[in-house]
Amino acid sequence: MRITHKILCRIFTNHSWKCVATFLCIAMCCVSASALLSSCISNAPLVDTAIATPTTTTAPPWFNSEKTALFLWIVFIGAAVTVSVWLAKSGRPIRIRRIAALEAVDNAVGRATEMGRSILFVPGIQDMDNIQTVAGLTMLGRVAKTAAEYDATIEVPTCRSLVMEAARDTVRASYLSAGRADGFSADRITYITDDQFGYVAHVVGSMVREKPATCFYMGCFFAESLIFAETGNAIGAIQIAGTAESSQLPFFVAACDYTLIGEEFFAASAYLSGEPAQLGTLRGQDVGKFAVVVLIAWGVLASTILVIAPSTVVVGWFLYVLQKVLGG
Amino acid sequence: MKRIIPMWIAIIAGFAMMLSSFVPLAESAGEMFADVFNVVAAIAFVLGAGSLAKQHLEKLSRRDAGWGYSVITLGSFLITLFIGMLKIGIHPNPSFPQAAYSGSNDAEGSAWSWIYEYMITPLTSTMFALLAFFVASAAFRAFRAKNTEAILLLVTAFIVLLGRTFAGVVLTGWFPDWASGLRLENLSIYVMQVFNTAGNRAIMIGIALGVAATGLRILFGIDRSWLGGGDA
Amino acid sequence: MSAGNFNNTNASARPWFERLDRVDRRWIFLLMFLAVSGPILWIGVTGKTLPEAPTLAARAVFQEIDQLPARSLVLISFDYDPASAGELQPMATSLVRQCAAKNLRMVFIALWPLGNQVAQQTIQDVIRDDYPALKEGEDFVNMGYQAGNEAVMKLLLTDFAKAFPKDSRGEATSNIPMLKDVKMASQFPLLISISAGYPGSKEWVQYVISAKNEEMNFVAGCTGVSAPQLYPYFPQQIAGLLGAIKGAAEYESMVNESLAVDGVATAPKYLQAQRRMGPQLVAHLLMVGLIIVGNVIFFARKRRGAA
Amino acid sequence: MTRQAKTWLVIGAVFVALLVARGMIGQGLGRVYVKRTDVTVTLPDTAAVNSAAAGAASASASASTSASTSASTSASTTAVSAPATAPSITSTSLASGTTMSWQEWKQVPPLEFIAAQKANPAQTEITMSWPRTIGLWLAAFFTLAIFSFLYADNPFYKIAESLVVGVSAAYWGVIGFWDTLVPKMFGALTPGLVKSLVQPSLVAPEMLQQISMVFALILGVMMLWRLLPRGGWISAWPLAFIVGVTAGLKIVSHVESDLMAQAAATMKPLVVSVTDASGATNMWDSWWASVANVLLVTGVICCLAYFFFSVEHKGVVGGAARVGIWYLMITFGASFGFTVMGRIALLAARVEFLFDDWLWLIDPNHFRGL
Repeated sequence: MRITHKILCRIFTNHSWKCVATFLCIAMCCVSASALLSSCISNAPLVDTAIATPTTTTAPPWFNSEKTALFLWIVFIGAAVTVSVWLAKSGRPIRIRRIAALEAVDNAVGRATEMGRSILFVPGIQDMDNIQTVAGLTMLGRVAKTAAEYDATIEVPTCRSLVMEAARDTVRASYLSAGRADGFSADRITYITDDQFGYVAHVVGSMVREKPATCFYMGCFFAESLIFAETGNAIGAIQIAGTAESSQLPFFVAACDYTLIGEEFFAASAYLSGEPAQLGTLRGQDVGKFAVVVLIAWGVLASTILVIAPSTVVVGWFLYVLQKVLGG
Repeated sequence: MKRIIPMWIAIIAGFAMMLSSFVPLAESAGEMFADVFNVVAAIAFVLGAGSLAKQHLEKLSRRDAGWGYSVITLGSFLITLFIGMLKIGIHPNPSFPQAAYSGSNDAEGSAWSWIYEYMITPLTSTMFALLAFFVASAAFRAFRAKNTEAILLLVTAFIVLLGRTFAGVVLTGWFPDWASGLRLENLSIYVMQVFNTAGNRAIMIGIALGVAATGLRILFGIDRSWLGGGDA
Repeated sequence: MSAGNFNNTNASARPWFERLDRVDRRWIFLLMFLAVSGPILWIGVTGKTLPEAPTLAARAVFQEIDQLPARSLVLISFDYDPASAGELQPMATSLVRQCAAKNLRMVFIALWPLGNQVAQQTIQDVIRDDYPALKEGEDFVNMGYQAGNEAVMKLLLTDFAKAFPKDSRGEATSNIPMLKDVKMASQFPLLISISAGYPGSKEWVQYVISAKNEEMNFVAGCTGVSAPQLYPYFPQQIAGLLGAIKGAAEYESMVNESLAVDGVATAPKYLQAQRRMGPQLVAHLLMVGLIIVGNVIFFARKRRGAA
Repeated sequence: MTRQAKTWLVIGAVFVALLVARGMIGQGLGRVYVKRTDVTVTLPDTAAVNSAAAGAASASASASTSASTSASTSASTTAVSAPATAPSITSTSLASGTTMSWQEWKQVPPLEFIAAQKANPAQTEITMSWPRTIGLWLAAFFTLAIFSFLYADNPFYKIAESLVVGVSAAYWGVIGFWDTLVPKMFGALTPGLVKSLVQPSLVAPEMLQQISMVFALILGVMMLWRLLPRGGWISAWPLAFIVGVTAGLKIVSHVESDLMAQAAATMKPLVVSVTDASGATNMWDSWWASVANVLLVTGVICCLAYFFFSVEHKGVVGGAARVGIWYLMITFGASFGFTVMGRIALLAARVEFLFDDWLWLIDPNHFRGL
């Protein structure tokens, strides 16, 4: 097992990474081309699929041709991320714009040490099957490492048993990698209750009593966002929040010092790590975004021309974009 | 080794799940996982309960300040658990009287529904209701016209707040028909359908890409901080 | 000029706007409490409510239900818990009332663990109390709660009985008369979801409605906080939308008007939403007032700072 | 004592005085009435094997019937006397065809009690329920205790907090057991047991379901391994599995529903012509619809520009990003305004509980015929 791992790690970390990435890209392109081809054959004139009668040939059991576009998108994003990571690893400098909220993390942790108070980290109120919780925990890993280096205590009340266990593993390893294994105490990472407002009652109660110097809210939040943020504000804590729940963003924006909005939240862990490979994934995200912008512009243009002068070619283009590239 | 195996479990499971979405035969894998996850989470409750009991028992044995509150927490936890797990005082379902535990805990008049109605409901919904106070203080403090962004935030909030009550009708209801689009209630819907839709769409597209990149970082083994720390 | 400059000065020596700016937030809390409790007392004693002018989204909900032929099947999902009942219960009550009055066959489901209880309560308040002729199993049935969130929704599309193998009484789905011919969700011409978050209306759109938009119509009722995310789907995927208590009040007034009997006052339980619009109005005005005061302070301070 | 503290003391005193005055005058407050109904069921033939239930249940029923003849019957009989008897349900076996009966208490408005008393002062069908009345007062106490947190942290809030943590943690544990573990896991692995004890209508599990539940059980046991002194590291495996699967699933679902669907929905024509009923183009509406589309498309693209990480926010991108922030702020303002509405409704519901159910100050539902 160890040998296999070593080989794979070597592939992922050394120069042979380039070969693997190239191979992956070629493989992905081949697969997507064949998938596209098969979908083209199965419902031949591309443009007229909407009115064409469904063909009687059944889809191959190994691939759902209705999801070709989705598959291509994932392959595209995967390839964009892979190539960006490859470029980053091969030493090409990556410039990432400043994200104020993340620049503030070190200071916020340092402030807690100076004041001799604790740091509160709330990893959201959802379970491990929510990707925001996973993103929150990766962020916890970074914050806990900084806290271990600064010798600050970090309290993590959790709303789910599994999150508690995962958070304990994460923080333990962070202390270990910071060389302060002795500073770790599992008792600071506790399970409170699965109930949303039971959890809130406890967390705000202990906030008022223990007055943490810094509060992090990173994960999936619902109504409790403002209760936390206002209580934190009342006790004068520095507050940094991050969530992808767009309904809660206004409250964090209004009541916290710094807020990571949507995508920034997912980028946080990579940004803080400073590792080229991780920063490379951010570039990959940007490539995806650029593609979306171009597609939207294309679609808008096509549909506008369609309204002004309905010409067959443009109709064809427009339908092609919608049906094939966006699966609409 | 302790870190390598989990990493590969995650990588294999993740790619398998991703591919399963495209294979017609395996499309229900996601649903099956939801079931498996719910069961694992329910079993893991034992760990949460253990942590809860441990923290409060420790407080109790150390006679920490406020240990009396720990007694309340532990006592109410154990009593509720006892009543609920054993379905204390629950009659069998009239359709299946032969099955002793066929009755539902929620039956009116049971001890369980008493706990629900007179403890959980008032406590949690009052906690929820505190938000009404906090929105007021947050609006007072944070909605100040410091710069363009803040002005936009507060003007929009203003329009929606007024447009969603009778006050909007009183203030702008007299606008003539050709200017009905400027009536507060219509303006607030216009804001919702145009600006709010645009903002939310962009946030959603960004989140989708963020989720994809985060997922790929995990599945490529680039980000291992969820396993704790940086490198294995 | 920062607030910190005033730390050492005597409280009474501070200019008025500084004192107002540093007002203890507890006074704001008290104002909010009075703004809500005053109108409740007043409306509770006098029984008067404010008139409602239904907006497009609420009218659409009414029409969607109104246009269905009698005995149509309606799937009603209770995706909220008692914590959000203050906001959603009035619309749930009115929705069930309109369906019952139209003699539609209602199938209740819950994707939130506590949704079953609120569904049960609504059935009691509306169907059993006011439409006692409707029979459980033939005219309406409560399938109770199923764990699994979106997974349940997807399963509903292919196999109803597998998603909900039994109803809340414990009766197997195959034995329920009204569900005999129901194989999948798309056989319901109308889906109603009353939701407070995840899983809720947004997931219904993503997993069910986007796949079956031709066969099924969808109307949603939601809390204020989730309304902004649902407006983008209106009116394409969501045919009608009730946003928060305001939407509930508009819809409630329409249902009441359509079912009004001359000389008989509407039962007070069907006026819940309209009663709640009173405190809503005063509290919103308070919020607006607070924002204005906050800005007056801001500008007064800016002028003083510049002077 | 500061001036402010004194003011609050006065405000508090006024509230207490009003409360006391309320208790002295009027037709009382904070009572819950219940109506008794008798439930009788006949055991089916097949029941004789393992059930049980009947003997004990009828015992409990008879206990409550005898109690109901005395003056203060209430739901307490079900809630309190039944616990003592319910566990004994298991051992008695009985002949088929036996009936079992018990009583249920349903809450009724005070109006019904007054009417029933008027008709027959000696009736025992509708009575005041002590447990529920006490519950109501407790609920009022908890409501006020949580509200008291707005003033400052205090012992009442701490009591409420400790209680809600303990009760709700157990509550969700129980829900997890009865609603997830029993039907899903035990229902798949030990269907006979579940069928006979809990859910006679259980559908026989499929093979695949059983395999997945065995797998879930193994993962669950691995999780619990942590509690043992050695080998706790193995609990990282199920966690890794969950994280991996979540990542895999969410990539696909987010790209599908958020990225593709939202991008496709944004491809709107910048010029729209709206025709009215007669078929003529309505210039005014067309203009507005076109403006809306232009604003929408611009907004989405500008907001996306804001999210670019690898490009400095300068020049064209910077300008677009700035407009993007404006859009985001408008979005947040609108969300805030909408949410306020819901939050106030929640507070109104709690205040109604205090004024209506507890203090009987108002009677919007005509439960007391005020």
